[in-house]
Order: sequence, then structure tokens, then C-alpha cells
Amino acid sequence: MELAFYASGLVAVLATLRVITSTNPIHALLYLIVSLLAVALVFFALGAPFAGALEVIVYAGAIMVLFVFVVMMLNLNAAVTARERAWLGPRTWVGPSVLAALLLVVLLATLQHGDIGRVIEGDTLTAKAVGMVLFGPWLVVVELVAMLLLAALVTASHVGRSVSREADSGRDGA
Amino acid sequence: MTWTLPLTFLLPLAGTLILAFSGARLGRRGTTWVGVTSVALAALVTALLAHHYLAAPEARTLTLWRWIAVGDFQPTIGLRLDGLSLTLLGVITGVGLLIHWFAAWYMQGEEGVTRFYAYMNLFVASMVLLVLGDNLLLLFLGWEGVGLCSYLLIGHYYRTAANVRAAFKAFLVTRIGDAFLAIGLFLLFRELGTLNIAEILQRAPERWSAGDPLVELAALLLLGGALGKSAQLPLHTWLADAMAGPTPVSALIHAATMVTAGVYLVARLHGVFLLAPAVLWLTGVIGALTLLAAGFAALAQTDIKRVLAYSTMSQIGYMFLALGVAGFEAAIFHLMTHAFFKALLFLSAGAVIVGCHHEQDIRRLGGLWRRLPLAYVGFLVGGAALAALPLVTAGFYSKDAILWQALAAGHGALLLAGLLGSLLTSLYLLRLIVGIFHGEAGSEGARRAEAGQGLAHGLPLVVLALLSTFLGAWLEPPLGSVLPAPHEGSEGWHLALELLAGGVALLGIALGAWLFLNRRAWLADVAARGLGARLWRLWHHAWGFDAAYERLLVRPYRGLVSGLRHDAIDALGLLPARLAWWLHVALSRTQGGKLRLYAVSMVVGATLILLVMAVAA
Amino acid sequence: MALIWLILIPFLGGLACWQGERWGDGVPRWIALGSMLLVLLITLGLWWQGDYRWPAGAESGVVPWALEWRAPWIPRFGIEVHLALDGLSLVLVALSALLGVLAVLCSWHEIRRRVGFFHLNLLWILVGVVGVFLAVDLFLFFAFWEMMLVPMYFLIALWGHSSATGRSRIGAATKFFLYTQASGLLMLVSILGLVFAHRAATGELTFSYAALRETPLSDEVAMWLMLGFFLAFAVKLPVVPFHGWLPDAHAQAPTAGSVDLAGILLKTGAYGLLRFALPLFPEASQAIAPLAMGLGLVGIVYGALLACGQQDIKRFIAYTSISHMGFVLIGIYAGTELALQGVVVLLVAHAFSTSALFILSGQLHERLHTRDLGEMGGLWGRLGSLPAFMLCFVVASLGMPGTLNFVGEFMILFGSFPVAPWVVAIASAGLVLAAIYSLLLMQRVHYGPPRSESSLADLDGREYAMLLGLLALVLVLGLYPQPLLDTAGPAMQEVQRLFDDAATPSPTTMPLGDS
Amino acid sequence: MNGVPMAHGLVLAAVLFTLGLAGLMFRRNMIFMLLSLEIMLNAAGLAFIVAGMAWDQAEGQAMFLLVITLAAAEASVGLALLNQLYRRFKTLDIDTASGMRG
Repeated sequence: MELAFYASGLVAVLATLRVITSTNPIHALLYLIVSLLAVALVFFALGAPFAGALEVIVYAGAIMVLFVFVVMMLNLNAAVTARERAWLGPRTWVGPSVLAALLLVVLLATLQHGDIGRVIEGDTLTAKAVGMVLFGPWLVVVELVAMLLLAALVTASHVGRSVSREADSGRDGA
Repeated sequence: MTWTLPLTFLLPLAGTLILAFSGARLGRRGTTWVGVTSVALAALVTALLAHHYLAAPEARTLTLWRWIAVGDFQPTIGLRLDGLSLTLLGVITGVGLLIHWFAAWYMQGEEGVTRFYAYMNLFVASMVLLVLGDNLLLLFLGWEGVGLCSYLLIGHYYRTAANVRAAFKAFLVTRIGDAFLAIGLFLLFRELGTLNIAEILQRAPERWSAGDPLVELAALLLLGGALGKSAQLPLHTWLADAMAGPTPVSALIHAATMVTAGVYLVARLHGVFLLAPAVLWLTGVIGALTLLAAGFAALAQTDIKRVLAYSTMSQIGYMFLALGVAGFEAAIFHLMTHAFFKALLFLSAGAVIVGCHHEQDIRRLGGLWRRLPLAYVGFLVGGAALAALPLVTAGFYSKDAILWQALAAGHGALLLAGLLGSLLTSLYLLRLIVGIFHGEAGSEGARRAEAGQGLAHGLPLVVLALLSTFLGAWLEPPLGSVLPAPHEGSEGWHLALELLAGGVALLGIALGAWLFLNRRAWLADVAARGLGARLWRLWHHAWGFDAAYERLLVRPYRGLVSGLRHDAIDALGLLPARLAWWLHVALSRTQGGKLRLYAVSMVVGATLILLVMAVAA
Repeated sequence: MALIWLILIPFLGGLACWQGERWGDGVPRWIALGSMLLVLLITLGLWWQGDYRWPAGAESGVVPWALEWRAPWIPRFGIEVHLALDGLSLVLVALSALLGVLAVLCSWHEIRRRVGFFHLNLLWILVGVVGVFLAVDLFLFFAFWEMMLVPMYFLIALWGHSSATGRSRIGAATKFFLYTQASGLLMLVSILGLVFAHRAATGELTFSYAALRETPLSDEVAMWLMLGFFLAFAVKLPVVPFHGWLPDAHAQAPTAGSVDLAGILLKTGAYGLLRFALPLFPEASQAIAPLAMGLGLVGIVYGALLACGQQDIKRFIAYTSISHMGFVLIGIYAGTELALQGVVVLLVAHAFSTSALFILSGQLHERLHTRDLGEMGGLWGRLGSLPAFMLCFVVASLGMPGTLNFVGEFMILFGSFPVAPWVVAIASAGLVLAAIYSLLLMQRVHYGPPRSESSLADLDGREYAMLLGLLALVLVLGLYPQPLLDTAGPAMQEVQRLFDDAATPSPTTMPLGDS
Repeated sequence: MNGVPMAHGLVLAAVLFTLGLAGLMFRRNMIFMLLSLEIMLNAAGLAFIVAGMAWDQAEGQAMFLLVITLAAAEASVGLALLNQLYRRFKTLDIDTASGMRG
């Protein structure tokens, strides 16, 4: 169970690295899906099958597909990837990555101090237990989440409307 | 009779007020009439007072009212008539009357006569107050009053900027002296608790012993004031430029009365000066240096009035020399005779200038002795008195008295300076008279010179001429009771000194006559080359004091003024406003609209917080 | 009872002028003139029958006022409308009344627009000033202190004229307001601090001057409270680092504004020092005396230097008044009776001569339509008797003996010499600097080659009377200042007694070779 | 090998989070920014799961469910904005949309 965890963890990190550094959006997307699947594998390794399943179905399946769908719709041509490469000059990524590294070091330092000794043995936490929690004390939260999704739905539909009808009224707003 | 004392200054003051408020309504004759009669009446009152004083010679005081009364600071408007002030009063009103009368003729063609006479009367009133004041604050009032009138009268022809600058310079340099005098007053009041001159003379010896540093300082400050007003060495640069005013002004203010105010002050406060021997010695030295410097400077001037101005400076140097050797009576005696013959010289110069249609340059005058006879006689008599021609002239007796006091007091060096000075005096005198009256006329104005007519022109010159001869010397000033007795010495030495001084004077006259009558070409050529030229230029600019003061004092002040014109300290007030503007510019740049910059700033913030927590925990 | 009328008359007069504008331009002017003359007459009446000599046997604690008027205002905080009059405030109230009359007279033809509102402001400045001079309750004093500013702000902002260099009058008015307002707030903090200290010490909450004088204060607290007061009065005086507002305000203000500003508002600063800063905190004032005298010296020299460099005649005169106020500061902090009496005399003299110079520059502006010294010159023969008057007042500002300025200046210098000889020695260099800028002013305006021969309008009756009246005052009081000295005498002796009691051997008496 | 120490799980989450963050900071194309956002959210979810598993409590996974819904909502709105951006500015460069600046 440890081997699966470390292997899939490594895959996740490498895939994410590729996502950030790739110039073609499609490649990035696919690497992201690989990374999500690797994380799902980690969940399974840690004994959280329900979370793993969710990850695969909702995250990788739904959200990423949505991304792919949108990216395809924008039908970006080769010029986009060329420009991406131009934008990725050393000057742009050195600063942020140093900063991110510094943040990472600080996070690891706090983790290191935190003397969290606990070990995960891998005995699974069944979906039933999660369900009991969800519809037990957390009932209100689930309702709230539903409202969140509804709000997202409304916003996305309004903002995402096709430009033609909105072109005339929106023009002055820009 | 003492109630008539205030009339001596109230009459001229009334003249000033009448002229000030009458404006041009009085017309030229009316104005002159008011101007002259006010001083004439004052002279008449002075004559009456003199008659009474000589009958019973003791000091009379009259307090009009208490000026200021706060705690023990009680100066009063009080007048005090004694021998010294009577002499000065006689000189001021007597010579003043003659000059006012002559001015009536001199100012014929001029404009602004009302203004001229108003200021002249105000001057006489201030000078009388200066002389009669029984306390130093009233003396200071007269002191500043004469300074103001000298400023106004030098700047009489106010349309040309040079005259106004000359007046400004005169007032400023004398004002510096006045500042020293003021500090001297403060010190005297703090130490002696009074400003009344009689009390000061009485308390000073009790309060201080001779040579006490405080009394030395007080005497030095008083001397500073005297030097400023009497145009002695450090503060003398204004007198030559003061000739920009009309000639009667130069005669009255810069020859007879104002410039002698310093001598009067030192003589009046002789008690304080006697307690400070070092300062007294310094006075003598300054007197000697000034008489020599002025003597040389007079040799190299081209303008008549500037020669006379330096001659005045030189003669006052003699008075300061006399004061330096504690010969106070001799100084005042010379002051009186000098007033006569110097006024005569200036008025004759005025006659020459007006006669030659305002031509003042010696090099362009000449051959006038036939055309301007009265002026020529005036110059001759006045010059003789100036050069101290033995036995005949008043100048001889007074200058001899000074030299005798120097010898009797044992100051050999000062005596030598005096003798050298009288030699120089004869030289520049001869140069002046020959330059004006002999040789051929240099300019059109000189050729067509016409002599002045009328009593106003003639009578003052004649009267002054008489006073400049030995008749003037008979007017013994009644100083016995007021000033300390002069030094005594063996008669033999006195006679020897008289012979020596007379000889030097005659030698000077002979040398001058020989040099300037038939060696003129040789002199001009010497003065044109090498050392002679440099010396001539140095003396012409009066040893370069003026230029030095200009560079050392005037230019830095002017630079400072233009530098500070825009109020540097006030600009500090605008600092907060400017600081707010810079903050605005800097901070607005962080809101650049770039989303990624916002992300970066958030990450930096998060990292810092975590860092703090990590370190703190 | 007369005291409250001294404040009500200008207040009601102001309102009447404002409404009077409906019946034509002349009405407000006459109403304003009438109310100011009334105030002047009342003050002179008080002066005539009141005697201000020290009531014999008054023990030191009680502050003897010649006249008092009390009315409860906010009893809960111990605030009452407490007006009181003694020699010092009587002299200054009379001065304000006189200058109020002059301000009205000199703007007879100058103000055309909104005459009623102009006179309202003019009179309400007087209300504020008379209130400041009479108020003896610190809260009331602060109220009047702030009330002075607002009408002055409007006066400069609405009726001023923008100077040649384009600095607008609004900017000058705002700068004036900000400077005084900010320092006023500091004073409020000090007042409150003092009141709370008093309550802490005695449990009694009161703003009355007599009570607060007895508050026991630690040196450190006293110094801070005194600094609050000192700063407010230093800005008003004006002392050099805080003088920035005066030249701008003068350059932009109308003639009447300048007369009021120079004649009266500057005096409130000196009055405040004499009435509040010194008596309330004698020890602290004694400690700050050398610094204050140093600032006075800087004021004298700095004012003189800058005056010579100015191109605008009113800025020129403004800087000369800064130089004069340097003498006042030295006199106040010298603390001897002679110096303090000299301060009162110099305040009155400076008010006369500077407001006369401002009236003259106003008249020059009416005739030449410019205030730029560069365009003037050689005016002596062209303006009738105006140059003669200007000569007299320039000579007065120069400190010529026989004028009141000389009496004031020399009393200060005589009085301060025993306390601070070196300060006085340097200050007498100020006499020379005074000569420089005064004669420079005279020469730049009247002497030198004239620009054109055409003669301009001579002085009319009103102007001639004003200037002659002022000149008579300066000369007559210059030769006989005793009535002025007797009136302000007792008040000054009181201040001197307090200042001396607190005097540790004052560090400034550098023995000059004391025998 | 008796189980995965919790710290390693958290380290993994931290690394993923930092990578996502770095991506957000230096990519100018909006798509990549949204992707980086997704990565960060995913890393957060991972941390929840690791913590939940370490203390054997189901709340971790319940919380993970919320994270996913949030990610979904955020992605949809993000993509709608992306759509508008592309239509209006004809480019995906985020810096062109910098109208709101000081």
C-alpha cells in the first residue's frame, strides 16, 4: 500500500510539472488528467475508495472534460503554442518559481516542526461511514453545497451567453 | 532767562512745520524768508543766552517734561546750558544762519526749495537738541535726527540714483555707529542706573576704577558711535560721497556741525573716557591716522567738494587727536574755528560752482581769480586759516593749541603726525586754489563764469572771512567750568613749538606754490607713470576702503538677500504636501491591473505570515 | 456691563451692515463706521474714568481686574462667559477699535462688490479680537480665538487680489487658515490638559483663568502644556519658522484686511503670550526663554533680509513686521518690567506704523494699479503729500527717536540688556537692518528717476485725515508715552513678578565682566 | 513497511499546491491559470483526505466532496469568463484585461 502511494505520488508530481511547463494547452490538459488519476490512485492507496471514485468521476471525468470541451471550442491554432513558448522566457518563470520554492520550504519547515507522528495503516474508510457523516451532522453543509452549485450554474449561464446578442449591449461596458 | 532755552530748537522746528504744511503756497521768497528768519531768531536767542551766561557762568538746566517713567528708567526732556553747549549752540545757530542766508542765493534756480529749507530747519533743531540734551536718550534723539536730515539733504536731488545711493550709504554707515552708541547707552544704564549726563559723570568714578574692563568697553562703544558720526577712520567712507547734496548742505552738515557731533560726545562724556586711558589713546591714534590718510587722499581728488570733504575729515582727525591727548578744550576751540573757515571754504566753493554753471572738476576750472574776486578772497582767507598761517589766522591758534597739548601730554608720535598733517594740508590747499583760480580756464563754463550778486551772496562770505582771521581766535569759548583743565608745560617749549609749527606751515605753502605754479607739467608726468600713477590712484580712491567694504560687506549682503528671496524656511511648510504626492505616485504603481502581480503579492504575503508563524511557534 | 457691549455692538453692527446692503452701497459703510466709532468711544470712556494703578495692598494671589462681567454658560464643565478688563487688554481693545475705524475708512472706495458682506466680515473679525482680549475663561478665549479666523479667511479669499506671480488668493487664505487652525488645536489640547491636571489636583472642574493659575504642575507636564500655548501664539506672532502664512496673506488681502491683519491679529499672539503662556507656566517659560530670544533674533535678521528681496510692496511690509515682532519676542521673554512695558508700547507703535504703510500701499495701488516695486520709482513729486506721509511712516518703522516705535524698541532693549546682554547686542544690529529695509522701501517707491512726469491724484480729505491722525498719534505718543505706560503698567508688573518668582538664576545672565 | 506516515501525504499535497501556485504565477494564458487553480484545489482535497485517513474520521472525505463541488463551480465560472475574454479581446493573454488599474 505504501509502494502504490509513493509511486502514484511521484507520477502526480511529474504530471503536474508537465502541466505547468507545457506550451500546448491540450497536452497540459491531458497531463492534468493523468495527474488527477494518479491522485485518485493515492486515495485508493490510503484507503479512501469513495474519495478516489469521486476524483475519477467528478474531477477527472466531468471538470476536465468540460475544460477539454471549451479548449476545443476555442480551436487554438499553432500560433498559440508559439506565443506560449515566447511568453515562457526565463525572465517570467524564475521569479515566481523562487517564490514558490520559498513557500514550499516554509511549508515543509512547519510540517517538520509539527511532530505529527500518526501513521496511516491503510484500513479503508467505507463510503457508508462518509454517507453517515454527510447526512448526519453535516446535513446543512450539503444543502449549502447544493446552493453553491446552483449559483455557479446561474453565473456560468449568464456570463457564458453567446456574444452575438450581447454584442450590442455589452460593447460599451468593456 | 532760562525759559527762552527751548526756543533755540522750537523756532527752527516751527519753521519746519510751517514749511511742511504750507506746501508750495508760500512761493520761493516766502519759503526762504521763513527758512532764514527761524534760524536768525534762534541765533538771536542764543546771543541773549550767551550774554546772560557770560554774566553769570554757571550751568542752567530746564526740564520740560518726563519723557518715560518706568521703574528707575526715567529719561526726561531736559535741557542743560553750560560752556560747552553754549559754544556749540553759538556755532550751530551762528554759522547756520550765515549758511541759510547764503543758501537763499545758492538755491535760486533750483526746484524743491521748500523741501530744502524744511529739512535744513529740522537739522538745526535736531543739532540744537543734541547739544542741549541733559540725558543721553535725548542726545540720541538729536543724534538720529541729524542723521535723518543728512540723509534727506544729501538725497535732495533725488532724481539721479547716484545721489540717493550716496544718501543711503551716509545714513547706513552712521547708523552702524549709532548701533554701537546704543549698546554703549544700554551698558551705561545697566551699570550706573541713570542716563542723565551729570549723574553719569558723577557716578562713573565711584563705580569704576581707571582701566576697569567695563568702563573700557563703554568708552569703546561711545567712541564707535562718535567715529560713525564724525567720519573717522573705520566708518569714514560716507563723507566723500555725501558731497552729492547741495553745497550749503555740505557746508552746514558736513563741515560745521554734524561731523563735529562725535567730538562733542567725547568731550561731553570726558569723565568716562578719562577712566579708560587705553580707549583715549586709541582715539588719539585714530585721529592721527585719519588726518594723515585724509590728507593724502585730498591731494589726489579732482572734484572741489571732495577735496574739502577729505580736508574736513583731516581737521576732525586733529580734533580727535586733541581728545586723545585729553586736550578737550583745544579740541572744542579747533572745532569752533574749523567751523568758521571750513564753512567759508565750502560757501566760496559754492559760489565758484554756481558761477561756473555747476562745473566742479578742478581740471576744467582755472583763471577765475579775476572773474570771481569774492570767492577768490574767501578761498585765500579760508585756506590760510586751514593751513594755519602763523599769527594772522584763527586756525593757527587752534591747531597750535592742539599740538601744544600733544607735546605737553608727552605724545611725541601724535605731535609728529600733526606736523606732517599740516604740511599735507598746505600742499593740497595750494593745489586746490591754484587749480581753481590760476592758469587758464579749462572749460566753457569757467571762461564765461559770472560772479554772484546780492547781499545773500556777499555778506556771509565777508563775515566768515572775518571770523577766520585772528578775530575768530578772540572768541574764547567759556569751557573753564565744564572741561578738565588743559596740560601745562614750560613756556619755552610752547614758543619753540609755535615757531616749528609756523615754519612747517610756511614751508608747505612755499613748496606748494613752487610745485603747482611752475612745476605743474613735471607733476602731471610723475603722476602718470609707474609708482606715481599707482600712488595717485590709491589716494584718489581714499586708500581703497570703499572698495574693500563694498566687496566684504555689501556684496555678501546683496547675495544673501537675492539668495533668500523666495523664503527658504517657508518652503519647509510645503514639505508634507510634497511628501503626500510622492506616496501617491509610488503606491498607485502597485495597482497595475496585472492579475499575476496580484497573485505574486498574495503569495509573498502568505509566505511572510507562515514564516512569522514558523519562527514564532 | 460695558464689556459685553464691546462685543455685541460690532456683532450686531455686522449683521446690520449685511442687511443694509439692500438699501445701497453707502449704508453698510456708515453702519460699520458708526459701530466702530461707538466701540472706540466706549473704550476711551472706560479709559478716562477707570484708573489702572495697582490697588494698594492687593495680595499677590488675587488677580485684580479693573472691570468684570460674568455669566454662567456651561456650568457642568465650569465654563462661564467671564470677560475682564485690565490695563493691557484695555490698551489693545482701544487699538483694535481704532484700527477697525481705519479699516472701514480706508476701504471706502476700494470695495465695490458685496459691500454689506465685506463689512460683516470686517466687524466680526473685530468681535473675535475684542473677545480674545477680554475673555478670561480659557474655553471662551479659545472660542473667540477660532472665531477670528473665519471672517479673515473670507476677507482674503473673496475680496483679495491675486498677486502678479499668480499665487492665488484662495491659496493664501487657505494657508493662513491652516497655519492658525492647526496651532489653535494644539492650544486646545494644552487647555484641556491644564484643566484635567487642575481637576486631578483639586477635584474642581473649571476653565477660569484665576483658578488655573494655581494648578500645581510637574515641570515636565508644564513644559509640554506651555509648548502647546507657545506654538499657537508663535504662529500668530509670527515667529520665523511658522511665519509662512503672513507674507502671502498680506500680499493677497485687500487693504482693510491687511490693516486688520497687521494691526490687530498679530497683537493677539503677543497678548496670548503675555496673558496665558507666561503667567500660567512661569517656570517653563523661564526655561524656554533663551530659545525664544534666539528665535526672536532669527526673526529680526531673517525678516530684514527677506524684506529687502521682495518685489511686491505688501510682502515687503509684511516681512518688516516679522522683523519688528522679533523685538517683541525678545522683550516678552526678557521678563523685566521695562522690557514688558516696551513690548506693549512696541505693539501699539507697530500697529500704527505698519497699518499706515498698508493704507499707503493701498492708496498707491488705487493710483498706480500695481503693487510691484519694479514699476514704481521717482514718485516723490507726482503724488502730492502722499510721499511725505510715507516718508514719516518709513522713518517711524526705522525706529527714529521721537516716534513711538523708538520708545518701544529702546525700552525693550534697555529692559533686556541686564538679562541677556549678547542677545541685545545682536538685536541692535537689527537697528541697522531696519534702516536698510526701511530706506530701501522709500527709495524704490519714491526716489530715483521717475517713469513719467504726469502727476497723479493727490490725497483726498478722508485719506489725509486718516494719515494725519495716525502720524499725530505716533509722534505725540512718541514724545509723551506716559498715559500708555501708566495704563499697561500694573498688568506688566504682575507678569514680571510671576516671571521673576519662577526665575532660577536665569542662565541667560552671562556676566559681562561683572565687577 | 507499516503504513504511510501522514507527513509524507501532506508533503505531497504541499508540493502539488506549490506547483499549482507557481503555474498560476508565471503563465499568462488564462487556460493554464485555470488549470493551475484546479491543481491547487486538488492538492487541498488531497490534504483533507490524508488528514481524514490519519485520524480515521470520515469528515476528511466529506470535506473532499465539498472541495470537488467548489472546484466544479469555480471551473465553470472560470471557463465562462475565459469564453468572454477570448471573444472580447481575441486573445487569452490575461494581462490585456488590465482595465481596472490605479
